[in-house]
Amino acid sequence: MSDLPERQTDIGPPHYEKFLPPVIKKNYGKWAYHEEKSAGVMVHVAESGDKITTVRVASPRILATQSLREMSEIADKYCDGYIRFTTRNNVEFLVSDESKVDGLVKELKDKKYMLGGIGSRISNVVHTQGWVHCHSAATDASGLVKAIMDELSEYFTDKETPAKVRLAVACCVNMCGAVHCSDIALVGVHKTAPRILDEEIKNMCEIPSTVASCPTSAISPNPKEKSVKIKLEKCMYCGNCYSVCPAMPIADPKNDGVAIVVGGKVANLRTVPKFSKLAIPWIPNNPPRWPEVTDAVKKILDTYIAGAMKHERVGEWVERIGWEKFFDITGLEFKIQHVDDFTFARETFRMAATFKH
Amino acid sequence: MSDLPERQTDIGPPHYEKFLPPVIKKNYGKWAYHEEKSAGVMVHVAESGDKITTVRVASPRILATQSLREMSEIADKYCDGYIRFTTRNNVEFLVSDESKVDGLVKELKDKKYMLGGIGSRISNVVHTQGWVHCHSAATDASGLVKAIMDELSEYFTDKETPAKVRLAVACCVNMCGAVHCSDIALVGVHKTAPRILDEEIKNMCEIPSTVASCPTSAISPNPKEKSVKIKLEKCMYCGNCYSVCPAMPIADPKNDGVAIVVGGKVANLRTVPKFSKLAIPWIPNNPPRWPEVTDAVKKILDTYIAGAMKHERVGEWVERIGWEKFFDITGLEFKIQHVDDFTFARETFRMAATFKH
Amino acid sequence: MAKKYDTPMLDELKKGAFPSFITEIEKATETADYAKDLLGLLERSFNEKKTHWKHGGIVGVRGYGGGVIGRYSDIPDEFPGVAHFHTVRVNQPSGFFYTSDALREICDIWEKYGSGLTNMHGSTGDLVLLGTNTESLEPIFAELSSRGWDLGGSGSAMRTPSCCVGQARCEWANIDTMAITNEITQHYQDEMHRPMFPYKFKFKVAGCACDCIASIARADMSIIGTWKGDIQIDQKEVANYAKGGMDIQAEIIDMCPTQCMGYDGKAISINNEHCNRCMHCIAKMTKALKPGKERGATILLGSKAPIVTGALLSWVIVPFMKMEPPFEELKDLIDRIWEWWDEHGKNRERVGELIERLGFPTFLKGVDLEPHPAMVTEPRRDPFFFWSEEDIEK
Amino acid sequence: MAKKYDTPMLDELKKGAFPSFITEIEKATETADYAKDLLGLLERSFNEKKTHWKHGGIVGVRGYGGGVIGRYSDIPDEFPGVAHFHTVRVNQPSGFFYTSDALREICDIWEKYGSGLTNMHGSTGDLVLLGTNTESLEPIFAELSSRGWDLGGSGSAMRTPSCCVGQARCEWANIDTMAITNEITQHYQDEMHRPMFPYKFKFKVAGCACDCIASIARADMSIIGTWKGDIQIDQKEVANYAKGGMDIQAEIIDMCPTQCMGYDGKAISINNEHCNRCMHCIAKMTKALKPGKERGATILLGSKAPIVTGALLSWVIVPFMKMEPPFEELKDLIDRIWEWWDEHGKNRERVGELIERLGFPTFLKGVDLEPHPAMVTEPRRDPFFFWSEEDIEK
Ligand code: SRM
Ligand code: SRM
Ligand code: SRM
Ligand code: SRM
Ligand code: SF4
Ligand code: SF4
Ligand code: SF4
Ligand code: SF4
Ligand code: SF4
Ligand code: SF4
Ligand code: SF4
Ligand code: SF4
Repeated sequence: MSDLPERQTDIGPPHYEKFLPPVIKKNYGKWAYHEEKSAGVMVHVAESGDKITTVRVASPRILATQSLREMSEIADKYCDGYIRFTTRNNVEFLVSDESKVDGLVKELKDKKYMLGGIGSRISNVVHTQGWVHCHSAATDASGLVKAIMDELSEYFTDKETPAKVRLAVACCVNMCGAVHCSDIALVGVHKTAPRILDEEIKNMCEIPSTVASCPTSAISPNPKEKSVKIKLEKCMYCGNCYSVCPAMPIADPKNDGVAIVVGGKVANLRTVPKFSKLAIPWIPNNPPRWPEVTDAVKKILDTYIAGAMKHERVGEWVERIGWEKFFDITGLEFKIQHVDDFTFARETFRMAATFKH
Repeated sequence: MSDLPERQTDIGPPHYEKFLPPVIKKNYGKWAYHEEKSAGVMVHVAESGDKITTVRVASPRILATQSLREMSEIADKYCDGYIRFTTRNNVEFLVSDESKVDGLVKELKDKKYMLGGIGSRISNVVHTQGWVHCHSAATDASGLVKAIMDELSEYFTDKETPAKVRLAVACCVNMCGAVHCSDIALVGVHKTAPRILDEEIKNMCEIPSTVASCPTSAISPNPKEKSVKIKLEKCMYCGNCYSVCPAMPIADPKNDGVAIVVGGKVANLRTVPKFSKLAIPWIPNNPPRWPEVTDAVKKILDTYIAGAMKHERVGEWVERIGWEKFFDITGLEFKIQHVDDFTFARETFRMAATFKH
Repeated sequence: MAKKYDTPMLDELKKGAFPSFITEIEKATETADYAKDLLGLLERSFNEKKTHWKHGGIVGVRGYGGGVIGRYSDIPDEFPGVAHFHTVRVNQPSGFFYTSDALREICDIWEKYGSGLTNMHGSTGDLVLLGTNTESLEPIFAELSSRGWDLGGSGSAMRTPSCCVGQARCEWANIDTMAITNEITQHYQDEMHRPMFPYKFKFKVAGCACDCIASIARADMSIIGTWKGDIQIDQKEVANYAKGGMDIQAEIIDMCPTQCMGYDGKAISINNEHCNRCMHCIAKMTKALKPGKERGATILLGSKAPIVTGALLSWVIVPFMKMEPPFEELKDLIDRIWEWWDEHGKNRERVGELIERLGFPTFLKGVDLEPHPAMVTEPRRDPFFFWSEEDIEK
Repeated sequence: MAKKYDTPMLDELKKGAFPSFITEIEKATETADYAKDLLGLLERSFNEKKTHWKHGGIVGVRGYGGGVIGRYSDIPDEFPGVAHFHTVRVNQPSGFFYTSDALREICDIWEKYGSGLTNMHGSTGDLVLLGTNTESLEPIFAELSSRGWDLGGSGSAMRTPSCCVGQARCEWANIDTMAITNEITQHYQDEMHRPMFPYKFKFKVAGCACDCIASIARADMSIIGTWKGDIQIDQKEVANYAKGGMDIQAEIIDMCPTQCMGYDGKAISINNEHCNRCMHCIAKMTKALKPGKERGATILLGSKAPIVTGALLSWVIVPFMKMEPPFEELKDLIDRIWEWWDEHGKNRERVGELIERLGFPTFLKGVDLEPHPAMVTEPRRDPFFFWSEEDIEK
């Protein structure tokens, strides 16, 4: 390792200016407006009249260096090497020379890149590690994303939805992403309590912090075994104890599955940001294509498209018609799991005599 | 006491049918519509065409038998003896013979009864016992009502408000009434912690239930004195301990006072029922007429009347313009006390980037 | 009559347009002495800005655990007339209807045995007889009950139910509020008079969503009339309202919370599937619009004042219940709820607080009610929910 | 290249329109062996419906407490290639801008020392290098840092800040999101690399209320650009939108949440006093409407995922702050907040949870911020509030 260069610390990331196309540097903070040319192409026009064209393609987020190299080559050819990623993990080719746009689009299409995601459409699915990398995953993330986006791809590349529809997937209730505020989102959930490996707990875990980790106080010390006990009827399978103490595995293939939540958003337009709410508490894991999950997502999406007004996000639509109507017209079953009994349950009780039959 | 009649138990109240005018019995459940004739007179018309006229007068709620006898006589003269009270403690004379209405109105006016309260106006003030009868009172109730209603009487007898305006007064935070859901309401509040009378606690109070009574866990046992201690910085002066243990008096004339809450309602029309929210945390008790309180109520009322749309309740108006605008245009000071830190505080935080400057 | 005490503060409150409670107290000095000392004591409170009443001791009538609120002055030597000053809660007739004779009957008894002062009515609904001494309680009860009156509730018991005027004089009453109130009151006399609940339990019954009895804010069980089926429209009367100057678009259509109404300048149309039965349009156009034909009630549970963990409004537990005498379905539900509350409730824990503590789903299972989306404004937002054994694959 | 394992399940996911992560993993088998065993392990997970990763052990680079997530397989004997499979969080450049050269630089290093797989990007914003072994960590860090790259955050530390594209390519950016993000990142390198907080602390910066970085949902501090003053209207462009077929009344005026807009068929008017700056009208009519001229940011605090006591969205703590380099006012506020959190926070307690536990007023006093109605959607509803010594008359 003696041939290693000298390490530096606390230098932080490279300054972004190094990576900005000249037209952006010149018109920084002076953009006037933008126009959507198609699902995958938009142009931003500066006060100076200068333009920059963005061509957006989908990405599975897991990218091999080979793909990064290929994109780099394309960027060299059409974008003077300038490329960026979006906050939803799409790839954006930044074209300063308008005459190169058509060539770029053609080459991307030839190479089977999926252009789109701009405007009132479904963009990429924010997601997490899943079985590819996380010990906590109750379902896979990339697999679910692939299964869903294959089904919904036309809404990325072409068809419009009433407003932007943001999908997300999290492989466990830690929700590394924005599942809790997405239009339609999936989250991996458990349905059974962790197992207690007494022997390993003794060695691996700190009893007080394990006991303290449980939000429902289901865990108590088991001094005899130098381990812990779980009051089963109090456990709501959050896995927080497992995060703190690895000797309490919670994975249970037969009972792990996917919950669907809907109606969240983060933008402030029209209505305030909203949390997603539970639509379906559990669907079994059925890899590689999770057909029951994709069917449910499509059903919800179709009902939204049929019912929403222009510019109305999923959550805005549901709140306008009322959740009772949402269950009615989607045909989804309203179960005891939908009734909140967590920290702020009170605020969800219908404290009014008004609802729709 | 031997001349007492024989007592009966568990017979319940007399059946209401005994007290219903014949026209009501005949048209029971068959009313078609009603019309307001004036602030104090309305007519209900049955499907049969029959009518009953209601003439409503204000009542201080505390009524001496002499007054009940006088009203009874009037009822005999014009209403075949039929009379009722409203859920807000007004008195209603029920006239079956339309020709008697004018005479009734005249006699009532001559006798200085205050006719009104019907329609989009201020009706009677729901209130409680105060210094007249309750050990828990941080302010008086009847006195405050009298002071306010003298000022606002024209809104009872004549002038309209955008919608019904429901006022209420409670003499302590137990809120025996509907202060927590009223358009504008007053509640007696303390500002200092209870005193601990160690000697009396020993004799009068149960330590565990006294400790348990405190919602903020400010009270702990004081075994040395066989009494309790209060952690002063945790006490929010609710008086619940005093309800449980009389040896912890909380009254403090210099610091007891009145809080004003606004924007509550119970009706479901248009918007769901709403809790009242804090507008002014404290105004000193200044009997007999509490001028600072009546001024504040008038200021809020005037701003509402100037700003609300027709049919809009106080709470609907405030929510339409936003609470930040409410403080802005009323000129009321927004203080640290307005910021919720109680059980459901989270739901009041502005989790959005949208508000008015 | 000569004054016993100087009361300059109180005298100030005899002036002004609104009827004066001081004048009432002064009147009452004619029939008994209590009121004289009450004036003195009250003037003192106005001066000192504090109450002069002590905690209630336990007083009452034989065989009953409630109905009387004991009250003693903390300066009995100075105002001996109100050294005792208990209130008697007389159960009002449903709907607050009286005849003059009935009122005079009460007056006669009260002048004889009490202060002559009343509250018409207390916030819960009772006819409150304000101020008497301990010895008078049994005589008052004998006089009242022998004439067909009984006491209301207090303490950890069912409290006196009350209701809006309902079908007696209101065109919007979807249920017979007075019959329901009377039936509950009579059926549960024991639960009212002998406190044996964890805490108080109140009923209030409103004929429609106007909720003229404020049931949703202050009844452990709120019964609110409603309907199924289409709102009945009389288009001729719609036209009359327009002619009369009503801005139907602004006042009705635009204010409909579900935006399910239309108006083309002539006729009103309603997409009833989206109506949430808020009552706005009906209330503002009473001649033109009437509730749908199938009538019943929504049952809501749990409201209370803010002490101790914050106020609750009642919330839906049965979206729609038919309401026909003898109201068996309702009574059956009440029994199940009380049983569950009795079993799980802590001392001084209202039923709404208990549900909050144990969870709404637990309550639903405990009283055997099916979950329904009308019970919530929105489903839960977190992914933390429970499953039962039968939901699990082994 | 020959497959090391049979992967029928995964092969199914190579089909279909959306780019396949399986294809990506297969590509990565060309430069290193990790991906081969990853495919085998993943096929196993797909078959067994469970993860085969264990809890992370503590691994990292010298002098840093974070930036690497340790990961080990629970069946290392069967898939030795991914027995270790740690991720390296490389701090992305603000705004996610790159040049092809920069990308290739990363690729070179990563093909040499790691799996060749990346996440572009992780949810927090890092350029995630996905999968390597413990021995490679120091070399990777030396290669990266010597070329001007550094690691992002993990553990109980400041996490890698991120932002929307902002003024680089957006007409609505009220603040320079990239400059702010870069400044915070550079200024707090120590807080990022050496975990010493009660728990994680995230920053996200959005140029306007569209919040294209989802800051309000997943940043302990959310910085959102906004303005003061009147929305700038170009009525000619308004007319163009109308000509272009936009239903201005339905799409803009009726959807304005504060109903502060008017349209007379020709021109748009705005009652700016009532505008809450939601961005709807501006976003839908970008050529005609522009934010007001005085620019700055609203600072919000506290969002996080639902575990453990329910999700939080960030809420307003500073309604309007000017945002000029070197952003001293912001940094000063951050310092005060961290100090308060440090002093009072429990282990694994996010700042939002701490504020909930101790009370928002306590926080405001603790960090010396004046209460302002913009901080709440409504004032408290209960009458239980605290007073200080100076509010009390003795
Ligand atoms: C490129 C990107 C920023 C970046 O730094 O990478 C971006 C760029 C733009 N956003 Fe965004 N938004 C981007 C993520 C977001 C997010 C964050 C997210 O999804 O996690 C949101 C919040 C979504 C939510 O509320 O859940 C977001 C909510 C918006 C909105 C508000 C939509 C709404 O009606 O609620 C607008 C305005 C609009 O659509 O009219 C907007 C508008 C825009 C505009 C038109 C702004 C402009 O004038 O340049 C940009 C192109 C829009 C487009 O893609 O249709 N952008 N935008 C992000 C692209 C993500 C992607 O690959 O699809
Ligand atoms: C007589 C009484 C019922 C009773 O059993 O005693 C009653 C009677 C009527 N109410 Fe009421 N309401 C009565 C207390 C209430 C209450 C309860 C309260 O104030 O504590 C409410 C709920 C108030 C709240 O939301 O805080 C109430 C909310 C309404 C409403 C809804 C108003 C709204 O816009 O929110 C209507 C409909 C309307 O005004 O259009 C209504 C309408 C009516 C109508 C028009 C119903 C009818 O067709 O007969 C009655 C005459 C109205 C009037 O006084 O203007 N009544 N009404 C009560 C008279 C109290 C009084 O002396 O003023
Ligand atoms: C008389 C009355 C006020 C009035 O002037 O009308 C009243 C008076 C008292 N109430 Fe009340 N409450 C009265 C209706 C209410 C209501 C309104 C209602 O019932 O519709 C409420 C709010 C709704 C509710 O139940 O939450 C109410 C909420 C309370 C509370 C709050 C505790 C709670 O359960 O949430 C207390 C405190 C307690 O129980 O310890 C309380 C306690 C009391 C006590 C018994 C205080 C005490 O500990 O001695 C008061 C006796 C006063 C006295 O000197 O007579 N009172 N109380 C009302 C009963 C008259 C009647 O029978 O008709
Ligand atoms: C890699 C990443 C997911 C991804 O695929 O993008 C991730 C992965 C993990 N997150 Fe996360 N979180 C990641 C962004 C998030 C986000 C989103 C964000 O930062 O914008 C959230 C929600 C916002 C928030 O902070 O609340 C998030 C909320 C959590 C939580 C929830 C705890 C909490 O603080 O509320 C945990 C559990 C924990 O900390 O114990 C967690 C824990 C974890 C751990 C470290 C699980 C563990 O205990 O080992 C995961 C390691 C997975 C792995 O094998 O690499 N992760 N995590 C994201 C970081 C990549 C990056 O640096 O760019
Ligand atoms: S959501 Fe859960 S399983 Fe997925 S990456 Fe985050 S911590 Fe791991
Ligand atoms: S999974 Fe969650 S609820 Fe269950 S024992 Fe563990 S920490 Fe407690
Ligand atoms: S509000 Fe308080 S002081 Fe007033 S009657 Fe009720 S318990 Fe007594
Ligand atoms: S007044 Fe309330 S907060 Fe204060 S000690 Fe008594 S019970 Fe506790
Ligand atoms: S609640 Fe409804 S039915 Fe009862 S009086 Fe009021 S308007 Fe009439
Ligand atoms: S009752 Fe309410 S919701 Fe129904 S049509 Fe009338 S105004 Fe609309
Ligand atoms: S948040 Fe606002 S400024 Fe940033 S990219 Fe989105 S629209 Fe533009
Ligand atoms: S920014 Fe929002 S609130 Fe302001 S005028 Fe535009 S739509 Fe209305």
